[in-house]
Amino acid sequence: MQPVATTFFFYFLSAVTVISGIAVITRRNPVHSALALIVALLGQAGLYLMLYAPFVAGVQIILYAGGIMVLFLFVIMLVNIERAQKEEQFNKQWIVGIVAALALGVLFVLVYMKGKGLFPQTVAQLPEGENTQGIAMLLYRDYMFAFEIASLLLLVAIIGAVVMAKKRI
Amino acid sequence: MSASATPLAVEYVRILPELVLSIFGMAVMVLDPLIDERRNQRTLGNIALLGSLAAIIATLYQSQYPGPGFWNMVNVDAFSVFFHFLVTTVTAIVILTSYDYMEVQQIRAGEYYGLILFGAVGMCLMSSAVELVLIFIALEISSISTYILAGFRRRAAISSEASLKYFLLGSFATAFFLYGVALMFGATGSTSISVISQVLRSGQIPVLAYAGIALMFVGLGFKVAAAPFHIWTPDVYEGAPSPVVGFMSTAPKAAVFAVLLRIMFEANAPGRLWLIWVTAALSMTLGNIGALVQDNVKRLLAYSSIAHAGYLLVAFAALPSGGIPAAMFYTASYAAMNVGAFAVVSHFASAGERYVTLEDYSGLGRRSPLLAATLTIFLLSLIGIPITGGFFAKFYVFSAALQANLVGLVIIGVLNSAIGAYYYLRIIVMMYMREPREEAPVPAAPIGLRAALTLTVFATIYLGILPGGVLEYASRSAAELMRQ
Amino acid sequence: MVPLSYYLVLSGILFACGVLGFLIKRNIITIFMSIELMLNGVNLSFVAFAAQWHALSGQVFVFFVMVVAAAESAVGLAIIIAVYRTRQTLNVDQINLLKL
Amino acid sequence: MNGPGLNSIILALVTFIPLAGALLLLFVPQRERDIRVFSLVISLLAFVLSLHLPVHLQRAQGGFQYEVNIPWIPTPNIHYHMGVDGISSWLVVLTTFLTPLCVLISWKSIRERVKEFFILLLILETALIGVFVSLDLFLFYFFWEATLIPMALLIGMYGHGRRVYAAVKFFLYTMIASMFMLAAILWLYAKTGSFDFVTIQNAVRGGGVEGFATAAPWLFLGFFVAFAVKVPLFPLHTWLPDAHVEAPTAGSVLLAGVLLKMGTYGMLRFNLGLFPEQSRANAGWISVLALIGIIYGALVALVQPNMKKLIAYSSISHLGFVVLGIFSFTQTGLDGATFVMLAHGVSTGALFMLAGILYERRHTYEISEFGGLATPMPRYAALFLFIVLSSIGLPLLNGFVGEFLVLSGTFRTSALYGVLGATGVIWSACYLLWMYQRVFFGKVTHEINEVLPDLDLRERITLWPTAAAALVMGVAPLLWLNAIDPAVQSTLAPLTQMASKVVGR
Amino acid sequence: MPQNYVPIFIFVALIGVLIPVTLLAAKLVRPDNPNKTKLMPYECGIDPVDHARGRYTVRFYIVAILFVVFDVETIFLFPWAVKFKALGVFGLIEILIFLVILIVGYIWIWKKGALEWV
Repeated sequence: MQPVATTFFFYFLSAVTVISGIAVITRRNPVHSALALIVALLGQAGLYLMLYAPFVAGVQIILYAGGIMVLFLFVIMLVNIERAQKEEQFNKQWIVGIVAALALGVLFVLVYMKGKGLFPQTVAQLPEGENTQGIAMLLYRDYMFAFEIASLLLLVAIIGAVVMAKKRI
Repeated sequence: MSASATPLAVEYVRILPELVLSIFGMAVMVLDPLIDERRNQRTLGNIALLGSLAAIIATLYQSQYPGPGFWNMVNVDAFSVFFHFLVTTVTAIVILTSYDYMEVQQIRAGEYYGLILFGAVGMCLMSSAVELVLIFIALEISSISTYILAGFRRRAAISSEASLKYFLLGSFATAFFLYGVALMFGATGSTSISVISQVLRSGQIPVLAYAGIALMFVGLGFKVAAAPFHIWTPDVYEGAPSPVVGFMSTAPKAAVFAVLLRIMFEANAPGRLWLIWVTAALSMTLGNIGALVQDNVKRLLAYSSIAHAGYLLVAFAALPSGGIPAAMFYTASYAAMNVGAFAVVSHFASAGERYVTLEDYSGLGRRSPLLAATLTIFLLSLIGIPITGGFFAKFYVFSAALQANLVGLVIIGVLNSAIGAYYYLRIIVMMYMREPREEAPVPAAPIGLRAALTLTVFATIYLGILPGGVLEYASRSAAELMRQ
Repeated sequence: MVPLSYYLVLSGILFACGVLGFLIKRNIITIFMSIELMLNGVNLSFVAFAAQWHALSGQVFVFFVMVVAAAESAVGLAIIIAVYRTRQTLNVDQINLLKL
Repeated sequence: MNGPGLNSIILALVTFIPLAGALLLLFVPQRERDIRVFSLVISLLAFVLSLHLPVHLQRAQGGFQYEVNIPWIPTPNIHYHMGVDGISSWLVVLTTFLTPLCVLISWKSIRERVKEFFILLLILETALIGVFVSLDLFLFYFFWEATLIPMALLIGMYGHGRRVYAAVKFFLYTMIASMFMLAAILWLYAKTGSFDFVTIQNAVRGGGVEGFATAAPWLFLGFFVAFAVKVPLFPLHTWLPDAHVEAPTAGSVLLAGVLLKMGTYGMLRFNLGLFPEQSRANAGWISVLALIGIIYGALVALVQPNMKKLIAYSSISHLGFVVLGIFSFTQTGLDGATFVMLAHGVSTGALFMLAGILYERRHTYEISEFGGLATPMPRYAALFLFIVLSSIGLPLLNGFVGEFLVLSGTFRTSALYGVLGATGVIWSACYLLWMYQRVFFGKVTHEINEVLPDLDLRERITLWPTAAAALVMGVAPLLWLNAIDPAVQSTLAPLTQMASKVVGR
Repeated sequence: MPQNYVPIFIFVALIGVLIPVTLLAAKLVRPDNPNKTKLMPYECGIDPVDHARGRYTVRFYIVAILFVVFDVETIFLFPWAVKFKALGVFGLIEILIFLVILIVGYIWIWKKGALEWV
């Protein structure tokens, strides 16, 4: 059975992601850009689902949208944004920004044109039944050392955050 | 290496230094709130020092069991043992210098030592990891710990500003590095360097690999402060506490260069010559010109570290047989002289890092002759005067480049090191040939600093007089690296 | 079915958006958000390549990238608060004590 | 290697005794008298030992003697290779001869930081001797750089007025020029695989070095620029007057007496030794530069109000003679050049000592400040006249022998250069005698000059050896020329064959 | 697009429709004539001295960080829970090490006093 209208979902989700991505940059109020970012993250989670990566989509929603964006909103609340809004939004180097974005765009278009023949046209079916199980076996077997070191990374993050945030330690 | 479920006992030995460092780091961290106020600094410092010495011993012990570990994530060979030894010794020296820096600046924090040890774990791991995932996480650990360490002088506004700038540009660079890894993964289908090098050596190199390498180089270029991405270095080196700058300018730079060596040479990265040629020439010239106009010693040393990153990159442009040992020798000798120089700077700066400008250094030859003499030795080594390690480092790099007949690059390098002599000389002139501005004698060097300085001076002079041994070891590890 | 290269183009656009935001925005938190946007672009291309090579290792890598991004944002926002406490502003151009 | 025992270790002894002395000085207690006596003893010991070199030198044997060759660093295969031939043995003796005199001359003039002064002086002596004895290109470059730091510090810490400017200028001029020499040495090492002068010379002569023909002009220039700055040749000489005026007396004596000879020695040994056909090709414009140096130096010296600057410009013009002699590629020319090197070292060293003595009394070098000094200081005036005559080139004194040989050599290659060079002798007579007349003859112009004390015992002891050396070198030059002649013969050998090939005679 | 996600999409679509409709409907229906006094925030009679959005203290932020870090920790547990039988004892040791390291972090925070709600 051929899935009903996947291309529609792809265009819908990528449109959502790209528009909210641009909104993140252009909005004056940091809260608005934070919300736009959350929408972009959710759109991206949908794209992961389309690429047969349900576990990663789940983690994206829980961790990114749920964790990091909460942190962002907390910090935005902490910093009074009235003064921030009155200040001029774009600093002077917007020419540099445009040039850099164009350069990157040209690079990606070049890569895309050259690499066209490289990729199979359609995305092969992948049994996403045991996706998480597959990742689990990989994560706790082949990448075991990276997993242990990640705990150390979290420890450093805790220390760093508390040391910098508290007034007097 | 076991295909079975659990790794063999010998594989735990292959990550022994990292284990020792993290255990000691955690011990220091947990003990900090438990011990009472006053004695806390000294005891934590001692524990941290003990940890780094234990790590050095662990490295030596580990060097007898070369081979891959943990499903080919980590590979211990002469190359990684060299960098392990370098990083752990630099950590030990930095801990020695920051004993008294802490008391003088009244920064009361046990986490300082914990973060240095955790940073050292990240850097050691970077040199022995052969899997891009592990390299990425190790890079992150070392960067995050250096971001926090950079902002440790909490009362000074420029310190938190320095850590902010370092953080923003650092994570920007990590994103580029990641995008490079993604494209490399797309081109070769795996993230382990040995598989990548097989794919790249075998068939026609996919076009994605070129873009991947370029982006990875951009990302790592930020971390190593090579030219087009060096804007953050002067500000961060000025704002951060001096021992941290000594740590930041040598250990992570050496580890990132180890990763670059593996990626560029072991993975036989395609089309790398013009990329490195441009970056090396740019960073040498910008570093030197920038340093000419500085009057703050820390900013001056920041620009000089950009210039030295340029000299190091010259070794990358050379052939692997000559280039790798030259680069390894350069990181070792640069680490010795730079840590020493910043140790002396941290002592002269005294409370609140007041005396940092060139004028404050006038007449130092008279006020504290011993420290001024050691700083002169480090500066002479940075210039590249024969009996010091700096000379042989530049010598090997330039002769390696000459063998790959990159004559243009060598000429730029030679000219730059000539210009470089001028701004190092200004400090020596200030110290010896100017009258001291205020007569207050500089406090005598405490035990910790004295030990650190003797170590670094010995290393600089040893590399200057008998460099044969170290270079021999480096070329053996280079041969090993290239055989895979 | 949607060809894989479309995903790559999308991730390229997201990455370019992030870079643009990083360079032109003035408020530090928005700069930090554009870095998160860049990381998302990278994750998308990783998952796309993982699907193409049928290798789950790509998805594990994405998982680690997210973990690191979380740790980094925790630390980054702590630094932003430390800067805010000393300087009362989050405007990048005014934080210029460390000029040449 | 001629004979075991003393001969094999004599070079190591002579080079490193001053260094050992300097290190021992660190532990000598701070009393100034002991420091001065100790350094005097050390430098005299080095002098006595260095006398052994020319005495036991086998005249017949052309090559390097007392050779020591120990591998030092395996990887870029650097050897601790030292050896001496006729020319460099006498230059070593010149260095060890001048250093005790420097110690004596700065007995009273150096007041504070005495220990550092003598440590720097002894380290400088080691570096200078090292330059003349080392046969391994790397070792040569190492000592060449090592002379920079003590000399710069001496000028910078103990000089007068604008000493920092002069020290920095001195350091940078030499440092940047020697970078080119380093590049040339690197190239040679990259192609021949060794640093040893002898092996490189054979490889070059054998023609085995690939790509040598194309790179030779650049390599020649690389070496030549570094030596030209040291000589100093005309366009690159601006650092010398500043360095001399600001340097302390002992510093100027060593600077003029020995450091300048490092440049000419380098040209003789490396430029001629490694690139015979290049030196012949470039001989034209180099001789022109030397001639300009002679005449320009003399003319500028004529108008100098400051005595020390006058002597500095005189040494520029005398060194012009040396370069002229070297690039005349004739046996007599090269003999003369080496002899002028030795003679100039003795007489200009003495001139700077005399100026220093005057500075100790009146703390100024301005000639206008002095007038009619002959009446209060007769002995000083007599000695001053003797040295002036020797540096002008009065027959029976050392100046004449050297200049005569150089001019006769230059005449043989091209008469025009010979004539122009000869005018240099006249010019030197003019400015030195005119200066002497203004300072010593006539009645005493300033009243405080009347009461100036004459030479005391210590000053006499420092000056008499130089006067005696000047006389002996003038009367019996063969003592020196017998050693110099065979060495010059071996350096000239490739040039003469090449010349015969070219000219066919 | 695998079919078994269709229910999720229907759910999302429903939310997307329901919330804006309810808000819009209320807005259209209620009377709306604002004047200055009505818009002032009600502070039981005392006139307000500062704008509504007062500054949060840092304590909230520290709790937020710890939430994120331990959130990541639970996500690491999630795949382990799915396959812990296949991973066996070795998997258990792995997770224990992971948890011990983070508990060390927790003890440090606790002793540091970051959790006090002073």
